[in-house]
Amino acid sequence: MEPGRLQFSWISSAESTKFVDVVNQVTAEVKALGPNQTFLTTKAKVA
Amino acid sequence: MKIVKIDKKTWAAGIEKLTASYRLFGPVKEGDFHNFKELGSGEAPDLDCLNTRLSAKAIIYPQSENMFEYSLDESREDHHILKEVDTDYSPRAVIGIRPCDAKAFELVGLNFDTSEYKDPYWIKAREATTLIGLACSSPGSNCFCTTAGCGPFHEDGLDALVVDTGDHFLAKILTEKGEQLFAAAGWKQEAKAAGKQIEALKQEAEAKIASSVNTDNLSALDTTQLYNASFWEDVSFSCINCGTCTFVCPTCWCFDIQDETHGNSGVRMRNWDSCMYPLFTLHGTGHNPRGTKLHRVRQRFMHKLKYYVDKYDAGIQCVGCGRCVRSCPVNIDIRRVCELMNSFDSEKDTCAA
Amino acid sequence: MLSYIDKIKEISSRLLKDGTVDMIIGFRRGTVPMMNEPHFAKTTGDVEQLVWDSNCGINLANYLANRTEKIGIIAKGCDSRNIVTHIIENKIKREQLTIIGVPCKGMIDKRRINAMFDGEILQVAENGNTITVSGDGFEKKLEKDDMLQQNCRLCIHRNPVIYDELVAEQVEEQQDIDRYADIREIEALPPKEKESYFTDLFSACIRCYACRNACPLCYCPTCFVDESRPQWVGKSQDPADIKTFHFLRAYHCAGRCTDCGSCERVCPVGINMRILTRKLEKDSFELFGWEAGLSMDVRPPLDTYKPGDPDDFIK
Amino acid sequence: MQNPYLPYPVRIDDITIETEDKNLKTFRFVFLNPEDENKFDYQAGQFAELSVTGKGEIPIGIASSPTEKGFVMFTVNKVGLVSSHLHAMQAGDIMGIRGPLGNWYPWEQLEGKNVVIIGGGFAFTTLRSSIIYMLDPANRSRFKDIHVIYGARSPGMLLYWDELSQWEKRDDINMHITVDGTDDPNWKYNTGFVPTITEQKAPPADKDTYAIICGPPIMIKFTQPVLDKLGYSHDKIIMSLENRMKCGIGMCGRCNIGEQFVCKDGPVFTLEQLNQTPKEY
Repeated sequence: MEPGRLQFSWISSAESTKFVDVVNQVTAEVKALGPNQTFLTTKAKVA
Repeated sequence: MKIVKIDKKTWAAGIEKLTASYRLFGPVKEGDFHNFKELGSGEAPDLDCLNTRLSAKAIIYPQSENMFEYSLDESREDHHILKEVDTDYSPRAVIGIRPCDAKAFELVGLNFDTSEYKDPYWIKAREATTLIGLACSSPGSNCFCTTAGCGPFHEDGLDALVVDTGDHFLAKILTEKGEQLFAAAGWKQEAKAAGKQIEALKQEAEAKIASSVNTDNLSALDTTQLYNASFWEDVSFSCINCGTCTFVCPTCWCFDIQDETHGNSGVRMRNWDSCMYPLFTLHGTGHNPRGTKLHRVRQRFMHKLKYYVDKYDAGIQCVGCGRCVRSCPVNIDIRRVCELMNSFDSEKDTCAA
Repeated sequence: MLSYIDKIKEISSRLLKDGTVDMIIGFRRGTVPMMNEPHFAKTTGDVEQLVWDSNCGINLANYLANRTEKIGIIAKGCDSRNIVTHIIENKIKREQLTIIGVPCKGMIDKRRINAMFDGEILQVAENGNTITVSGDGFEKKLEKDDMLQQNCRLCIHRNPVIYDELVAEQVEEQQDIDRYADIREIEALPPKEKESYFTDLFSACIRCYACRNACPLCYCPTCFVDESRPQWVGKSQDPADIKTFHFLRAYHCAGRCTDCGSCERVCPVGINMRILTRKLEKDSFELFGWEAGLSMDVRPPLDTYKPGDPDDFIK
Repeated sequence: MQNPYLPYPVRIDDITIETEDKNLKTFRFVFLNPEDENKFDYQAGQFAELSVTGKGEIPIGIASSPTEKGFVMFTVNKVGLVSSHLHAMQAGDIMGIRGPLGNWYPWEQLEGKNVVIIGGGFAFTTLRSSIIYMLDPANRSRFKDIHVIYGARSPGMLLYWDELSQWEKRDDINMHITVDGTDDPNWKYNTGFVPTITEQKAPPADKDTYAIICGPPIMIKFTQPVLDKLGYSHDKIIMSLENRMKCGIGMCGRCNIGEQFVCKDGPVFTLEQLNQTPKEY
C-alpha cells in the first residue's frame, strides 16, 4: 500500500477543529493518490 | 491398437501443429519444481521431469471454478436467478501426463459421473481433454504405482502412451481421441513390430519400482472395527491438518461451494476443499461430527483405502504417485498407514507393521 | 548433534518410568530423506523409536496447545521460546511440562539440498559436520554449516531458554549476525515494486494452510480465513485473497514469532513467508527491544502499554 | 446435460413465524416457471437445497407433502449465514431451490403397517410432510394405525400448531403432543420428555409396526433405549440424519458416514444400517 493511505491521529473529543482539519487533510491526500489499485479481487477464473 | 514411431526431431514441430486445434498443457519447470501449465506458442512440455509437484487434476478440475453467475440488481429481469457461466470446453490436450495422473481421472470419474447425477463441469472438461501419457522409464523412489492398481506404463485413462526409447519415441495409440491428435500432429509413421520393445521397456520400468503397498485384505476387514482401531492415535498425532496431501493428490475430489459477490453481481464458485479442515464437516449448530484431527486423518485414509474400496469395487482410491509422501510437512506416509490397515487384526488390535 | 539421542532416550525413559510424565513428544525416523516425523512415546518401548538429527525442524511446541497430560517435550532453542509463549498465553501450564532441552546447531535445508541435484536424492547421512547426499549414480559430501535453513543460519538463541533437563553442554551462540539484511532490501523498495515482489512471492500458494497449521502461534479455534460471519477473506485462488491471508496471519504473529522456520519448512510449494514474520520481528525489536519467548516474567509489548511506547506514526 | 447444481428459480409466496422465539419460520415458495413444479417431483422425507443468491445454499427437509399442489414449503431454523439471511427476506423475493434430494421414508415398505412417528423440536418438518401424506384421503387406507409423539420445550415452540390441534380432533390418527414443561394452566396435552411419553404411549412392537424418529441428538439418544425396551427391532426404527452438506448429490465428499453419503444414500436410514457405520453425524 502506498504511504498516505493509512494515517493515525490522536484527537480529543474537545478538539473539534483539529478533527475537521485532519479529516479534510486525509481526504485530500487519499483523493490525490487516486483509487487503490492493489488488493483488488477479481471474479474467480474458469480454466 | 496402433504403434507410431516419432522421430525426436519432428516432436517439436508436431507439438506446434497441435496448437492449431488444441489448447495444450504440459509439465513446465518453475523454480525448483515442475507443474502443469497451459503451453504458450513455441513452448514445449518438459519431458525430463520425474513428476510434477501438483497433479494434473486442475486441468480438468480447477482449484477455483465458476459455476454460475448472477445479478442482484433488481432493475434487471433476471435478478437473483443463477445462470450458467460460459466455460471454454474447446479441445485441450495434456502432453506428458504420467500414467498415474491419467488413471486418477478414471478413479475420480466414479464420483463425478454416476448413473444418478452427472457433474457437468468435470464431465465436459474431461470429454474435451485428450491425454497423451509419457511412460515412466525411471520412476521415483516413493512411487508405488504397481501395487496401487497402476503402473509406469499403465494405459487406463490415456488416449495414447508415449515411450521414450532413447533415440526416438514410440507411441501406442489407445483411443479414437488419441488417433485424432496424432493425425493433427502429423505423426503417422507406423512401427508395427515395436510392441515387443515397449513390453520389454515396461518390464524394465516396473522392476525399478522399489516401493509397494499391500491392499489384499482391505475389503475383507470390518469397517467399524477398523474405524475403532487403536493405531489411529499414533497415525494422526503428527498431523497438522493442513490440506497439502489432499491438494497434491490426483484422486482427491472434495470441494466447497461459495457465493462471491462484487458490487451487484457475483459468481457461485466451487473451490477444492479438504477433509483435513475442521470446517469441512462443521454443522451450523457448532456440532462437528469429525471434530478432532484423529477423526479427520482417519477419514482421509478410510475413504481412500476402505470406503472407496467397498463402494466401487475398483481398488483403492490411490494411484501410488507418492506425492503425499513427498509433500506431507510431517511425513505421514500412506504406505505405512495402508500396511497398518491391511494387517489389522481386530482380535488382537495389533498390526504386523 | 547425533550423540544427543542416547541422552534423550535415557532421560525420556527415566521420566516415563518414574511417572514424571505421561508422554514424551519428540521425533521418529521419517520414511523419506531429510524428514523426521513428530511422534509421542508413552512407554519405554516407544522411546526406542525416538531420533535426533538435523532433520528435526518442526516446532514441537505446536503439539502442546490445550493438552492435559503431563508431558516431556524435546525442545530446541526456538521450541523452548514458543513454549514460553504458550505458557504466557495460557495454552499450557508450566507444571505440566518437563522440558528436555537440546542445544541446537541448526537444521538442514532440505529444499535447498534437493534443488542442488538433478537426480532424486535417495539417502542423506549425517556425521558430525558432514552431510553425505547420495542417489542413483552420485554421492556428494556437504558441510552441514553451509546447508542450514536460513532461520538457523540467522539464529542467535540456539540454546533452550527454559529447560528441566539438558541433553548436552550448551553450544556457543552465533555472534554478529545481521538478521535483517534481506528485510531492509524489501523495505527500501518503492510501493509498486514491493507489491509485485509480494505478488510473485505468493503466486505459487495453494492455500493448504500448512504454514498456519505448523505454527505454534496459530491456535485460534476459528482462524479468520475460516470465519463465515462475517467472511473476511474470499476462498478462491484470487491473489488478493491469498495475500490477505498471508499478511494478516503474519500480523497475528507480531511480537510472538520466534522465527523457528516451521512455516517455511512445511510449505509444499516453497514459499518464504518468513519474510513477513521477520519484518514484524524486526519491528518488535527495533521499536520495543523485544524478542519473543525469552522470559516468562515479562509481558509481550503488544499486550502492555508503556508511556514511552513509540508513537511517531500518530500525527 | 442437466446441471444438477442449478436451482429452480422460486418466489417467496408467504412467510409464517412458527415459534414464540421467532427463530423458526416457514417459507412457502412458488416456482417462477410452472413446469418446474412437475420436475420437482418429491416424496415425503426428502430434502432440497435452498439457494439464497449471493449467500449460498442450505439443505432443508421438505415440510410440504407431495399431495399438496401449487407450492412447496420449508421450515427453517435461524442458525448460520444463509438461514439468517433467509429470515430477513420478504414475500415476493426471488431465490432458488434445488432438488428434490436424498431418499425418503420407505412408503412402499410401510404399506399395511402401523406407523409411529416420534419427533422433537424443529425436526418435525419432514414428519409433517409424512403425516399430511398419509392422511390424504387417497393414501390413508394404505396404512394401519398412525401414532404421532411430538414434543417441544414449551407450547410456543411446537411447529404447525393449527394442524396439530386439527389432527388431535381426528379419529384416524393418535396424537400424543407433549412439552418439556409449561405454566399454562389450560395446557390439556402431555407434559414430559419425548422418551418418557414414548414409553407410555407408543404401541408395543410387532412385526407390522415401524417407528420413524427425527429430532435432536439428545432426544434420539434417550428414545432409542425406550424403543429397545418396547421391543422394536432395529430394522423397524427409521431415522433421518443431518450433516453438513454442499452439493447434495454425493459429490463434494463431506457428509459421508462410512461409505454412505447422507445427502444421496440418506438422509433416511434404518437403525440397523446405522449400526454398521461410523457414527460421524
